[in-house]
Amino acid sequence: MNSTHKDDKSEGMAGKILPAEDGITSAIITFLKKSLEEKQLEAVMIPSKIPDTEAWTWLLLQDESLLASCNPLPPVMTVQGGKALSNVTKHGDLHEKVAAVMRPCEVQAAVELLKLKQIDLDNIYLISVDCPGAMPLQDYMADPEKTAKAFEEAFSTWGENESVRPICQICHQFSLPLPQQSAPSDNSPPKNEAKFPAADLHIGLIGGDGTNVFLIPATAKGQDLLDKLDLSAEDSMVNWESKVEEIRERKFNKRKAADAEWKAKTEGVDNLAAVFDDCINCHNCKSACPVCYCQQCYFDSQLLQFSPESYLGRAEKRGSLRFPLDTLLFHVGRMSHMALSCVSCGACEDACPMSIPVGQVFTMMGNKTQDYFAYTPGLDRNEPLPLQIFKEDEFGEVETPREGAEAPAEETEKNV
Amino acid sequence: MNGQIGVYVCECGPNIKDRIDIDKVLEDISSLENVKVAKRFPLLCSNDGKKFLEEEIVKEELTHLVVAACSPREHEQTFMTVCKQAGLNPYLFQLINIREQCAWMIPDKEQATAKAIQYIRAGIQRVAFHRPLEPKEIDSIPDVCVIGGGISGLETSLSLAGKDRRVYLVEKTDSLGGMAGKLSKLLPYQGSELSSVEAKIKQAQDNANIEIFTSSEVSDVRGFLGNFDITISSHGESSEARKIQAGAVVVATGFGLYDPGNDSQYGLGQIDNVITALEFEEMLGKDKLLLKSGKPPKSVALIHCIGRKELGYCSKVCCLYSIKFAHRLKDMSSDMDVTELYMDLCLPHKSDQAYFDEAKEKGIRFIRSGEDVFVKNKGTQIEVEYDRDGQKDSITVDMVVLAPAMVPSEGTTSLAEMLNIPLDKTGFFKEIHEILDPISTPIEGVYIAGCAVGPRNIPESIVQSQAASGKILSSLIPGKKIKPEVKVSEIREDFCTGCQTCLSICFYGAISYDPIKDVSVVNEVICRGCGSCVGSCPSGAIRSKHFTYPQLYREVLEALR
Amino acid sequence: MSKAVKIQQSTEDGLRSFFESLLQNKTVKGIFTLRKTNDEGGISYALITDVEDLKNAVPLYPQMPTNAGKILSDFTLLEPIQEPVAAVLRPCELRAFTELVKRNHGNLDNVLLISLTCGGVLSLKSLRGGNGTKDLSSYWESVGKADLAPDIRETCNTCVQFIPQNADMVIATVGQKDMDKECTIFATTPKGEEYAQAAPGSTVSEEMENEKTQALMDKRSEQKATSLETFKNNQSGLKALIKTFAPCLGCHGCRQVCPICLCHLCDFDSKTLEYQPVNVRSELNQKGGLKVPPGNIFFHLGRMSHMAVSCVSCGMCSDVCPVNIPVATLFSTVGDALEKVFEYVPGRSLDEPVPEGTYKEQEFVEIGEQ
Amino acid sequence: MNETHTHKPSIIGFLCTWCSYTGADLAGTARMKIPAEFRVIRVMCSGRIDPLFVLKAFLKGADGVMMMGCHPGDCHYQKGNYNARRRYVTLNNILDTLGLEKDRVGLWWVSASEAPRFKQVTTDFADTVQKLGPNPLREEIYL
Repeated sequence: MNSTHKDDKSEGMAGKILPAEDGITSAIITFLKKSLEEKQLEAVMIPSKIPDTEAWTWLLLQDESLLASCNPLPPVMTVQGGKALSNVTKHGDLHEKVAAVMRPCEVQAAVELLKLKQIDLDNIYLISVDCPGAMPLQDYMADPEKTAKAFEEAFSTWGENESVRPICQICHQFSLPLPQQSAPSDNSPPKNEAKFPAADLHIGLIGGDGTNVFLIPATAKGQDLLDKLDLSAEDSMVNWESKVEEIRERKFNKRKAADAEWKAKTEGVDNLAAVFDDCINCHNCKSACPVCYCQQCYFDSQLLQFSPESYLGRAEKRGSLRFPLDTLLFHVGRMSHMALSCVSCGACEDACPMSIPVGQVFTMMGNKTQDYFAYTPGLDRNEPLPLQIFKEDEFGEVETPREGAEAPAEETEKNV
Repeated sequence: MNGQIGVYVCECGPNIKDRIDIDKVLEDISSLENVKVAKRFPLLCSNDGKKFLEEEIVKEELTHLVVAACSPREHEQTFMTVCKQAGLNPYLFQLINIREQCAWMIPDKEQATAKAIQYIRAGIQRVAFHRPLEPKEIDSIPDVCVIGGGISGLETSLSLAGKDRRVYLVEKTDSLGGMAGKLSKLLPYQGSELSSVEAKIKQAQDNANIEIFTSSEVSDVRGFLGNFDITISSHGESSEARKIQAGAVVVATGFGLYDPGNDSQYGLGQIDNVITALEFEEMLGKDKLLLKSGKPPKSVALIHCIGRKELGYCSKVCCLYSIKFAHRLKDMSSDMDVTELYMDLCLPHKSDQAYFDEAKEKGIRFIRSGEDVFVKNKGTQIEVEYDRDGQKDSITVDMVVLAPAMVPSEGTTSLAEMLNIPLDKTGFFKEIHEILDPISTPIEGVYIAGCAVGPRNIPESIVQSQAASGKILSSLIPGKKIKPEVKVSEIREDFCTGCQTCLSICFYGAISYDPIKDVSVVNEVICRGCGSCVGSCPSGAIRSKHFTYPQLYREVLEALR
Repeated sequence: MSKAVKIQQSTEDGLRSFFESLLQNKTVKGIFTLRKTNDEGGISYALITDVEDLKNAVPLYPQMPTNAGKILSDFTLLEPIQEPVAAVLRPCELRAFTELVKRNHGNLDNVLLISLTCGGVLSLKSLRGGNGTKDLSSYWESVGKADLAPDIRETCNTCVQFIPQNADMVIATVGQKDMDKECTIFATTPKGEEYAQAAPGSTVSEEMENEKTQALMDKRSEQKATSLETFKNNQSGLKALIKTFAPCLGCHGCRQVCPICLCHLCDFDSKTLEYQPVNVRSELNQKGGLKVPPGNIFFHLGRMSHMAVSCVSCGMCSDVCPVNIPVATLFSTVGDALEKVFEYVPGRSLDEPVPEGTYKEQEFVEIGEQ
Repeated sequence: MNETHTHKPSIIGFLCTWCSYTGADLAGTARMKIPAEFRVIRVMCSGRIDPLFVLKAFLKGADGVMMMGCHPGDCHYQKGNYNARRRYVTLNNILDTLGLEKDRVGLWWVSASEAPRFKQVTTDFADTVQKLGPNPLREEIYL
């Protein structure tokens, strides 16, 4: 798939500025509308509110009039955008130029899925938007109006306020995802060099004071789209850039702190078990996770069935045996399957009926393993997965990162 | 899918040409994805047409073939054969019915054309999802198990054994011959039938190809055409069950007799000298026709149609044998007073009428009675009350002989369940078609013959037995393999949860449960491909070949375009 | 009148000592019941084999973390239990287990089925995140008075099948005002009576279904009628359906926890039903727009067509839904309709064949002939 | 963009090949006029008609869906149509309970010789569908 794209490092940070008198949303919508009208795009995938409800969903649309109910940044993340896009393209190209307007973590997920052959981006224009975070889904379900209001303030703080999801509060990839050449073990935030950036086009809002929207092309595709639409002349993105880096630094440190905190909280089997104590095995986290793409999850398969006698045996060892069985095994096992590709989107936490901080724990684990491989999921399309043998994991053997490390190391050589 | 589909529209003389704008059709579909070529031809089912298609398939290197012509019921086979000859798997072909259900249904040419286009588009979409299917071949056992040692069973066994087939003949009672064996003479036919029934028994016993099991019953049947596993258990406590294998089963379990004792109106068992036809036969056999008093009767009444009203069918044979009785009585003593009371006379065979006229000449009285006949004590004699054209009337006689109707023989129901074949309203075995296929059952390899199917006389039973033998001889040829249905169901083990709903759905018992794998398994030889199981599977684990979800779903999509 | 044992302890302690004697006399190998997982009110089912561990058993805790029928089915899926095990299930869980056994997904051998007259349970969400320590006295008070317990789940509020069928033993809770002093366990089968002898109490004979349970029955029926009314008014038509399922994430958690959904690979998660690009395009062209992921309503209606006829109205689906869709209300209402049509009550008896696996030639004869 | 204006009614008929499909053929042979919007999908037995097909067709916007099979007792596969009947009843009750225009889905027995009946039921159903108007699901985006 990548072959269709030329390797094109974008020159510095140039882009175009859209005036946004009527607010950033309408500015973005107008931009998309224009692209549709001028046939530069044939369809757009973007969040939309379902009429007569407070519910948000993804809408793939050709009919511009449908854009009226759309908003690139709804207060909540319902289905993870990467997952949604994969759902309609995994069996092949749509043969239509489709723009997918998503939050950065959703774009990252899409790129991870591309590496896992679960999505077809040939005719897709990935457009990321500066993300103020998202509100906890449960809060929104409980009181949409109040939560939507609270979401407004996130635009001033860019996710540094308390009301957005904890995982968003510590997200340093709230803007165009940047690659990390070296593992960010120190406290310096990553620099901006993507061999092949995740998004084709990024929509910057930060530093625009709500009156300006930055359109930043990241690939030839994105550049091409901008060129074809006659917009303002090249503009400097410096306001955006500086502000982003400033926030990124703060949030990056927050994240380090949070990770350390969670590491402490989950040290040792007992502590980890305690975190998942309320788990009822609904596997909603797995279903909501964009990078858990397996048709049949190993942990839902019949492979873990044993005879009553063996259960009784296990019970007698400890005095009692908890049911459903293996909840912890499920979480740890799932971790080992996808932690390297975890994009810290928090979809799992939103979907958990028992409000287990599953997202925060997973993102902590994710970071650890990702740092270990100096890998950032979904950032550079050409950066191969550290565990190219990922898929074999379906058949059960849960590897510790070390064992896995060597094997893929060579493989990655081949693929680069 | 990047296949090369060839689409060919048949003009079918004027039938399609005049009612559908074929050029428009071709124009529309030739642009479609995967369509290599789209052409028209005057008459594809003609020899030229077939030759043309065959050449096209080869020339165009087609991977799939779509023919738009008449109903699949007409020419699906024809074109599948063409595919075979052209080296294309015949299941990579789809016949679109644009004649019966398009050209002939829609007078408006434009509408008809639009619909034809839609059908053909659907066919193209569908065929792209077709998978090549290969017919299976399985060995068959030519041996046959015949259930019932009556005249039908004997005849079947003999005609099969005559062709060197091994026959297992299972008889419930301790002797062969059945009802026919109990009869004394079968006038008007010449010669003592007794001897010839005995002759058949003897032939059977002497025939090395026939293994006879008397006082035995079939206790279990499993399997399918060509491969039945059958258990025969004997009544004798000593001997244990015997397991045999056979390629076909013939049910010739004969009939039982309606019990007139049911209705007090006939006085059977209550009034002396009221007897059934069978008891009468035995007396004749022993040449001891006497009343309880020990004296021979001077007057006898023969009452037909006992149970016809209750059962709702005519037993066909009673009239003739009652007339036979009358003849015999007259022959014994010419001054014997003989009366026949009947509702309707049933005399279907060429020699019957003469036999009846002869009886009348001998002075035998025939009275057409109403449905209700009452037999009453009258001193030492018996009074038979009946109504005649609405008038009550009666006669007084020494002896009354009742001709009871034929009923299904005992154990018919359980045997039907064992063989999984249906019974009809009368309780006899049900033919696939009473007129056109009178000896076949829904289960391939299981045939029914003789009175097991309903009242028959001996010649009819013989004919049926020979017919059944013929069917078997032509379908089960030693060394020749059987080709079972190809479009059967298959189960995807990874989807199956072993809930066994499909087992209860499958009428043919083609699905079994594998406790080791905890999945259901289709026996593709028994499966007839109806697909009922597919709709019953919540896991979507069952796929019915050539009618899979994607294939049918393509059609739905196109239909809604 | 049926036999019952009365233990002069609070119902919960009474049960514990009953279980204790069962374990000590080795009459059962283990007790399957609710158990505390921590001191913050975490609850899960557990198979308890050690008398010591019984102190953590909370058989009556008004919460349903999983449908126990589903768990017992997993427990006995591969082969029957060899040595006796006692299992405490709520009536709907028992019905679920019965349905599963009928589908070859579980085995009753050597299971002592203990159920209870059920006052309903509180929603998982109300107890999650360690709120589980909340004070339950008001709940037990109203159960004792055979009242509708406060903030129990909607499904329980409208449940009229709270008196268990085909259990061996039944723990009396509904209308038992003295639960803090005494524990009443009915023995409803010979098997139950046999085991009851192990209970440290006196045998009496009482009506399991009494004016108290009837009182609750009436209140519940009323609730059910009202909710059906509301349903009729609000849940009719396409728009309403879309509205109801609008927030659906497609996580299929409802299916995952549904005891009747026994498929390990669901048809609706399989490749078979996934959208091919051609479908996406055709719908896009046809409608101008398309919800992504598509097929949401199809999933719910399809699942309904598969299992609603066996829905035991346990409410797990609603409970687990992260966006609070009243899934259970829809499914059990449809279930009730089908119940009438097929005269089939899910989980009522092992002898009734599952409707989708059978038919009667003389039913619905008018259909198809019009 | 939407095809509302060009909307032609569409009726999908799932026909068992032995009775109903043959009956339909016969209707054609007899040159009976059958509603043009009627589209046949041939299956081996009415028992093969998976409720999901009907549901899918319905949700895809078919204005009407007809299930057709042999009369009870005449099923080529003995009992398939009894299963079909139960499945239809289930689906029908689901649609009914949720108020989803159940009249758009129906089941009819049509034997191989009943061409007139085939014409009758298809024509009648076409009228019913006409009265019901276009299936709103055809235009519905948020399914």
